[in-house]
Amino acid sequence: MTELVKIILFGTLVALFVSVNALFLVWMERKVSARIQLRRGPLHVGWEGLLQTVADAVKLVSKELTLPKEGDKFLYLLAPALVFAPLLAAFLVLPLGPGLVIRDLNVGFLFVTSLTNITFIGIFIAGWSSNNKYALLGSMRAVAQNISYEIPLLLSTMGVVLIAGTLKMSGLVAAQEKLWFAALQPAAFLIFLCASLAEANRAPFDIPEAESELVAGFHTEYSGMRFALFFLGEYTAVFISSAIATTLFLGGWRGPLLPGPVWFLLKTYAVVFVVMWIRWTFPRLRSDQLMNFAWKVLIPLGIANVFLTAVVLVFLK
Amino acid sequence: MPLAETQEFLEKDPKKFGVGSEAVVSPDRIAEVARDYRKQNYFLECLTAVDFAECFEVVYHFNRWGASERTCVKILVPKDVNQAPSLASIYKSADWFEREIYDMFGIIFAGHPDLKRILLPESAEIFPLLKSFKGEPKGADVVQSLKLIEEDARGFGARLQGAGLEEAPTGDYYLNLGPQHPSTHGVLRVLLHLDGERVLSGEPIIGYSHRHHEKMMEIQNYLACWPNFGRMDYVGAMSYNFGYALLVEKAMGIRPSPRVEHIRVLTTELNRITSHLLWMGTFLLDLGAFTPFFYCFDDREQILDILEMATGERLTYDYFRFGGLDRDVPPELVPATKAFIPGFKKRLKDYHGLVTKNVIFEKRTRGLGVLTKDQALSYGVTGPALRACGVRADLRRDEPYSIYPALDFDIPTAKDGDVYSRYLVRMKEIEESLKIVSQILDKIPAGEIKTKTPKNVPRGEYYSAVEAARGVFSLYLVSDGSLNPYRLKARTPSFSNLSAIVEMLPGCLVSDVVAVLGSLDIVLPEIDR
Amino acid sequence: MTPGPSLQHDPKYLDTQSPAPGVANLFRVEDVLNLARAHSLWPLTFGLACCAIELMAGGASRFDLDRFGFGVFRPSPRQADLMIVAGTISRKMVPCIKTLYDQMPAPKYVIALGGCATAGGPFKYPGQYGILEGIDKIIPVNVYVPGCPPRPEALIAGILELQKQIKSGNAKGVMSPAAVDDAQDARPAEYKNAMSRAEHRKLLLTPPTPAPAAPTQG
Amino acid sequence: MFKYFKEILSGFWSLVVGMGITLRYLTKKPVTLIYPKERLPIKRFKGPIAFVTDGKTGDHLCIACNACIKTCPSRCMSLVAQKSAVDGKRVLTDFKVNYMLCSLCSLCIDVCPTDALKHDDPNYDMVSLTQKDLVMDLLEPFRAKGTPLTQIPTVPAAAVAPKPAPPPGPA
Repeated sequence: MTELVKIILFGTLVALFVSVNALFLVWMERKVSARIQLRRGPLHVGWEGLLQTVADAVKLVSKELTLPKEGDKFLYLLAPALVFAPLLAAFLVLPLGPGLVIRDLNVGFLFVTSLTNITFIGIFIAGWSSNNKYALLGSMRAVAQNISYEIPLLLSTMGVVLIAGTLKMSGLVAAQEKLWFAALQPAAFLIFLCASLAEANRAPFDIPEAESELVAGFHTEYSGMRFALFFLGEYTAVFISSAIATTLFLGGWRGPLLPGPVWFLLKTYAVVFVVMWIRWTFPRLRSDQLMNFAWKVLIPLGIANVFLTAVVLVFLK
Repeated sequence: MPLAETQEFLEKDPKKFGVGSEAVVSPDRIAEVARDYRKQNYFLECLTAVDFAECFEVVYHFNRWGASERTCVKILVPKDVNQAPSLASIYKSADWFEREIYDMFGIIFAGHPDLKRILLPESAEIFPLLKSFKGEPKGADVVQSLKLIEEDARGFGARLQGAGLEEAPTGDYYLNLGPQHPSTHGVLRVLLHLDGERVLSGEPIIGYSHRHHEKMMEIQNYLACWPNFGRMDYVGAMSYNFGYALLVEKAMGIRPSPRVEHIRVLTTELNRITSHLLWMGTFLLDLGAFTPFFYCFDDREQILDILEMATGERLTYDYFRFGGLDRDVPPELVPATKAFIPGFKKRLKDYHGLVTKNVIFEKRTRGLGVLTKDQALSYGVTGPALRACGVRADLRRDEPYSIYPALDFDIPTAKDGDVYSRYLVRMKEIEESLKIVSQILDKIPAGEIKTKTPKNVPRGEYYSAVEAARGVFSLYLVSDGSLNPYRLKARTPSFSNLSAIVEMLPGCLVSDVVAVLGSLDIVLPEIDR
Repeated sequence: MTPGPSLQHDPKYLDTQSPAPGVANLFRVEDVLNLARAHSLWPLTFGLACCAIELMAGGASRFDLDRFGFGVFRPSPRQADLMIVAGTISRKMVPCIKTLYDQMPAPKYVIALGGCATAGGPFKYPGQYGILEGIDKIIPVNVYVPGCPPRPEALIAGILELQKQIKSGNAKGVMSPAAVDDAQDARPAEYKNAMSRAEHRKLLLTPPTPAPAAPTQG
Repeated sequence: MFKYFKEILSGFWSLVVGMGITLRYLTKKPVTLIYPKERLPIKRFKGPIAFVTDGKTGDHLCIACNACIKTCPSRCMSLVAQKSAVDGKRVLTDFKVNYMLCSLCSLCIDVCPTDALKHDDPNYDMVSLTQKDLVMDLLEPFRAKGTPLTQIPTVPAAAVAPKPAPPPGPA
């Protein structure tokens, strides 16, 4: 019984956090981009435009929902949920603070990466079922990209896992008591950052929804709330990737003075800021260059990193 | 074939008429003449037609890169024959020019690969530039347009089938880029034949922004044509003002005062910078970099402030007048410009750091959309796109007008002819224009800004060309001595530049299509007129 | 857009003609929704001619449409709320605009930016063959922003006007199939007749050339 | 091998440089104009066409000579003049500018013999909910003020109004 209450409680909390967090992130993104671009960004709706994204969300809910006549309706309706649900589940294992984790699985890290990676199935289904050439092109790109970048993503973390000797998220945090893994494994950190950008379809790797090429990519045909779910999904994915980066490389919730969850959120938002900063600085890569980058740069470097780490660990023993 | 032996051969004064000689050849020999010119590295600058009572005159203007040596060759097409030989196999640029003439006059070009409407919808039944076309009855536009909604929808499917373009089960397919697409810079439609993401061929379909400039100018007096030149190429409108002013001033034989000349060059060069900045911003937007767009627009706003001081407008300038200007510049313009320049130079450095040297940008643009010199000649490509192929051709030097000969500036070139070269050339052109601006600022003499001018242009045929931001903008005027132009053809640079994209697209990916399209710097209303 | 412009009644195309969503017809809820809609107008990335540049300038740093929440330009009509018709509507483009409008989900709003989109602008003359004289002939328009081109400030003022309209709950666009009576004595167009080429050549080549007309102010 | 790493490093460095530039801009002051609150000082912008007000009489300067109407490229102006019942001179009774068609080219201002027209600079951000509001009556402010010129009685049978030429026949 208590178990059920706990599940419902945590479920509601996570859902609430996800929505508020996504709204905040969208606002933050718009503010950061605006300041980089010498603008003010949202300003007139609420204090500094804080309510802007709320207005956007309410509006999106109230919009008409369109349905492509020749598309696969069942899959079309399923896709947004398929993108969003795994991301919600990923919150299960994020260690927000000492002992503050819903389920500290002993394969926690594998669990979270595998969950974030299956979102591309939802993206592919969205593109396929829309019966739109731009959407299909976008979803094809998403599949190619996700399959390629899963490898460097996992490779880059292998070094960390080797040092920590555990896949448990709390164990990974605990292993960074003295030194962050970002300092021990700088190359791995950069590779992870690149790969997680690609996994979350963020610029400069945002080719599945490349606005200037594919109109709106895989969600070209989605309107209203369904589109909002993709939007929500994108920002939640960014948050989760940043949270993983924090846990793995930046010492998780560890920090002086402030309580754990605060440190955790601070660090995560700092990573999110970097992600945004990258987005608003660079042009987009081309799809074949994206693959080249993964296979010819990230994967060899990742393998080299794992190899070096292993050698050093053997010698230290 | 020596032209001097042909009928009606005339030596003309290039300073007044814009052409060195003029000749009429018989239609069956024009291909021979054109082949001759092609061998001597002339390009087909302009091809147009004029409707006379007894025949059509099809007018060819050939010109050379480097010091201009323009010649005009005409053929006479009797109304009952209504057919002329096509030059599309000799000059690729003739392809679109001939389609335009067919569209506007109904002249059939024998041997043309694909003679169909280019600017008007395919269901149109009119040939608007014929003198016998006296306009459509009032209210026709709504009915016509609503009819078009149905026809165009049906027409598209029919055209796919008619041209054998059905989607085959082999995996290749067709994709419409535009007319509403974030990266077509307006309302261009590119029909892409794709295999996966690889482009097999691409065909630009234009005319979605056709605004009947040429017919409009025929029914207006010379003065009333000014707004048209502010709106043809709204991004670099000052050069278009310049072109029209030069044409009419040459024909009337008037010279503006030095003050006017200086202000004209000053505003034109500032406008050229804004045009290049706008191009750069939108081009990078196509490549997925958002932020440079905002920096470019920030700089552009500052220049627009200066131009607004002078002209009172931000975009569609109607600033020049025959022999003068609309209004004088205020005294605060010079200090404002001087204050702007140092900050802008710093900003240019940031652009180089943010874009030019960026590894992603280089990878995306190097070796992409290569245009060879020969293709450029054949397609009549001009402007920065041509200079990126390594050709030092710029009418400000080759056919000096106004005070350009007295100014010190370079013509930047690059050698690869790819997207990156085009970017580099434009960036350097911004610096050169800035150089011109800073030279003029201190030297604007005092003087009158208005001149008394005659109301009409003496009977004759005049040609005038200027270097606009996108390439050679030229005007061909047939005057019958009355208050209105009899025929005023605007040869716009992007029209020819865009037609060359057919050569650059095959083998690209969809992402590259956008980059190539962006690198050409097209302005749709200028192409469609 | 998928292949080619399509018809609103094309049975094969996407169904866009469903009525406005019946999420809630309660008075208060509708008010809240309108408030949200008014502050979150996402325009369609879509430019036709000159005015589109001023539209871009409106989105750029100095004027920054994003301050009001109007800066989210969506390239897909499915996600847009506001169609800013910026520029001259050529007849070839009419079907595309109509299709785009139909593809936008309700509630949707239209701003006619500039003289051309309002009534044909400087390109209107008696007997013109190329343009549509005002977008309100095919789709309902909420706000007209005149000017050639209007300044970005005028665009912002236009959107703010639309915002007011939406908040008050009656953002009904107007269609005016018939043009407003323009000038009382619109000058007729002086269409010329074809001149004889032989005569033209003769006059051209015979000296002396005709004397220039009396000078006037240019 | 060396080249491979060099390329990666130089590429990486170029990205760092780019991020440095955007970070620098992040700390700069935005250039945004908070428009409805702040306005640019507009002095020479061409706003809609309006009548110049004579400093002495407070009246307009139009003599109804039709020069602007003949010149206007967009055919957006129209005027009606009637004979004065007092001295038989032409009196302006109606002057309309269809702002929807105007291209703001200032040609009418150029040709005006009495300099009666000007650009209404501050009125640059007008918007309208209907088309009718955009056909602007230039005499309206003078009528409202009741200036002398608007009060001259006129001969009702407006014989002097320019006759519209017959419309062109259909092609």
